[in-house]
Amino acid sequence: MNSPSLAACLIFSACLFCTGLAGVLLRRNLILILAGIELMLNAANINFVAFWRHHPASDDVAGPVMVLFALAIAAAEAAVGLALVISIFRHYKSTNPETMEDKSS
Amino acid sequence: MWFEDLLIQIKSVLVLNAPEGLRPILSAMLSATPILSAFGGLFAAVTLLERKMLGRIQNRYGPNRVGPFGIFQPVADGIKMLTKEDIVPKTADHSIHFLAPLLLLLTAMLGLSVIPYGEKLVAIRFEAGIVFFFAVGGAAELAVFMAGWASRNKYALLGSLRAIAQMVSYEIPLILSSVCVLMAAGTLSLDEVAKSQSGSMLSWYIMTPWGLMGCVLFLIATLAEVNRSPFDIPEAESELIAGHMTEYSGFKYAVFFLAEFVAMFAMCALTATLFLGGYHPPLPILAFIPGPFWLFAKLMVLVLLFIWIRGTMPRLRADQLMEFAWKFMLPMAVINLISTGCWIALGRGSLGWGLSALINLAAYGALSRWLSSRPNQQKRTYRFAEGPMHAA
Amino acid sequence: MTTVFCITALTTLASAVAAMSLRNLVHCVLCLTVSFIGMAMVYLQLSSQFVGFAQVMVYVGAVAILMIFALLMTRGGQELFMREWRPMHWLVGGLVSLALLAVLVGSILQSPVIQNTGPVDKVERVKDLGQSLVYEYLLPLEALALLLTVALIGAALIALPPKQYPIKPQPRENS
Amino acid sequence: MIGKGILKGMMETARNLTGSFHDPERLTTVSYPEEKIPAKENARNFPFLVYDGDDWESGLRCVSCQICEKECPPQCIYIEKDTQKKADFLGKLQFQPKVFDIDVSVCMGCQICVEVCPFESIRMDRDFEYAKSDRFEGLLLHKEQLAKSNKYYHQIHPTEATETDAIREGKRQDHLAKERAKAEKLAQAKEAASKSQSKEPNKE
Repeated sequence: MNSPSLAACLIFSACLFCTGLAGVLLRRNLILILAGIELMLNAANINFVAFWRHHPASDDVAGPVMVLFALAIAAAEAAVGLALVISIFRHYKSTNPETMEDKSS
Repeated sequence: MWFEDLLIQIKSVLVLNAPEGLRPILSAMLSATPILSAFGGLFAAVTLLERKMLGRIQNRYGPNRVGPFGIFQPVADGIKMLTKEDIVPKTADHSIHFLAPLLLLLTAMLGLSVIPYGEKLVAIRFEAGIVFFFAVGGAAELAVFMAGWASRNKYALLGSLRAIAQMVSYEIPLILSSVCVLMAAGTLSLDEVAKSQSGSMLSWYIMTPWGLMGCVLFLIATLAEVNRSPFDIPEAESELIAGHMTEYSGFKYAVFFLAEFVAMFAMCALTATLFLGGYHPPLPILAFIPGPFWLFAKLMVLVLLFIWIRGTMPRLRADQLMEFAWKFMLPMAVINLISTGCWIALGRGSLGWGLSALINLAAYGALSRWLSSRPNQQKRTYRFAEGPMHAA
Repeated sequence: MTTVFCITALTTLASAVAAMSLRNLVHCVLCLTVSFIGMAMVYLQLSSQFVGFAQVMVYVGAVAILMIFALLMTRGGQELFMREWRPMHWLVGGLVSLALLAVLVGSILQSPVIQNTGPVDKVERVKDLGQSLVYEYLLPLEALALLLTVALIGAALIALPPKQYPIKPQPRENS
Repeated sequence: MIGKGILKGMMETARNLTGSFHDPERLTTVSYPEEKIPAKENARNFPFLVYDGDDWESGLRCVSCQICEKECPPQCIYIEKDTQKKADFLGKLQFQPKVFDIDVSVCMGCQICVEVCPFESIRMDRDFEYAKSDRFEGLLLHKEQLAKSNKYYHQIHPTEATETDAIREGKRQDHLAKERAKAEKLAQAKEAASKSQSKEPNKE
């Protein structure tokens, strides 16, 4: 099975990363900002696997292992992040980061 | 063996006579077609069998009008479903409303592709086959949500959220109870798991204490995962008017049913592969009967068990369902992992067998004692039906 | 570069762009799910099965569902961003990410790594993966287990309603 | 132990399942159009009109008093009075119904018409096979379809029919007694009159 070349994978992941970044910069909803962060994490993961795939050393599995760790961390991040979003929503009645202001003042 | 060789011969003749460019597609289609048609036929047969059996359990005959003993009832049902009007709510999200049943069917059918039907009959030989199975099974939750959300109906949304909560909760004990088999077999590939149980019935994993417990836990979680009674809260007809299927009619509704049944078959096939020796006959001398037959026989036994359970048990309340998942299934599955570890560490002999049985029995006894002593497990008194108000 | 990869990559990118720009938030999450699945297919093409399946399991089976639940629980507070359309904002944000993209692509195309290496014939074996997880990377694995436990408990605690908990069981009086 | 109750229940249903093949006690359902369970005596669903004797038109008990029409909650009875009076079983002259329709698609079987009928004319039937291909005309029952003989009434509800007969017999006896009393009174009055007539000349 012929796999995609390294350059193609890297450009693909760069595009994904920039899409995620644009989402984080432009969207005005905390959940979608989290989604953008997830996209950027995933783009980085693709790079790990692509470099592992094209590396001459045949017996190490560092790339996939790294991705597995990143997956687990991303899952933990999503869980805590979304819990935070929910508690922020409960406090401010909004998920727009721009409308949040210090209520105590 | 001869049966599998025959099938493989037929397929290779057909593929080799095709033009070069078409071969991969033709090969994939030739692998997929028998599986899909076999399970489609099984779907028709099991709908009839289920209604017949439920009828017998409830002192009825079941369908007996269309054809002798009602055997053409599935055909009549199919014609009825196909000719019904397909109604889509005006405010529904049309594309998602259309995609949801197809996605659900897709996830159910993809699971069938990694089941080993015989020593050489595996549609896709993945090294991490069981991970694939659970991964595509996880996408079913998304399909259910799409169906419920796209309908723009409160009942549908509530039903789908309940379904997702239930499926997510029961996925954990499901995977944990299958992990004990993977530990014992030392592989993630389903055909390796089936191969490790060759020989007589005694080498099936259900014959060990952890295997028995794992099988029971797996079956219970399967019931919840495919929304079968008594865990059919998502489609509770009497309270949620069929949950996420409320706004579906005609053919799409039939597709939902097909998906549910195919998911059930896939889960039963997985149970048979993991715990009941897969395509191996119960006795070595019966090996002249081909492997697919044995797998389907085991699958049918499990399906009959499911129908029997459906005919027996009432529906669980939503909170009881969650409590059962998190307070009984999850600890029991984790303890079962420990007992599997003991069995493997003690050399898979009788000593390990005894210790494993001891751990499981002690855990089961302690858990059931703890659960049944909890205040919400006491006998309920119904204030208005049997309380002092009623007496007065 | 094969056609299969092209199709997958384009679908993934298109759905990622859709996920970041659609108005309806549920559509956004569904598109995001499609792009997660596309990434899993890219992993499969890079011959690393287990990672691809784990990706589907974690992202489609868990993260997407979690996002949908969060979305439905924070309804009523969702501002549709098109309503407050600010061209300057979008221009600046878009330019920043496009500039980053240009820098990244330029450096990728210039780097000596992509000239030197062709694809190596290797397949990820699940057994190797597992062995290296429990021998080589045992400490990170344990740390990860701890992290996941903490995240589970922490997420549950953060998302709990602040006042109503612990819910006192109402004494069941016989009236 | 968790699961004991489940196993018990499963055993019960398994007994039902296997028993349904040999034990008639466990298969109480019958295949309906081919075999029917004999109806219970008190089974009732729609009203019908009772007539005495053999000719339904002359023996109809109904006198078109229209009480049932007024009392019917879903208003499914429609009655038109005839223009001429006929003698009823007591010999009184009464109006007979020219039109008596019951729309059984509307009727809810409440039996209020039976309760209020002072002439024991309307009673409940137990025939339930009313399925028709025409749901408007076919389910609107006319006088000739509704009229059923007292013999039929005895067949379907023997106890009740006997009671009804007893009531009617009582009414007839009362009527006869009244007639007799009237006749006696009349006779007495006549006698008295004739006596007084005969006395009168004596007086003078």
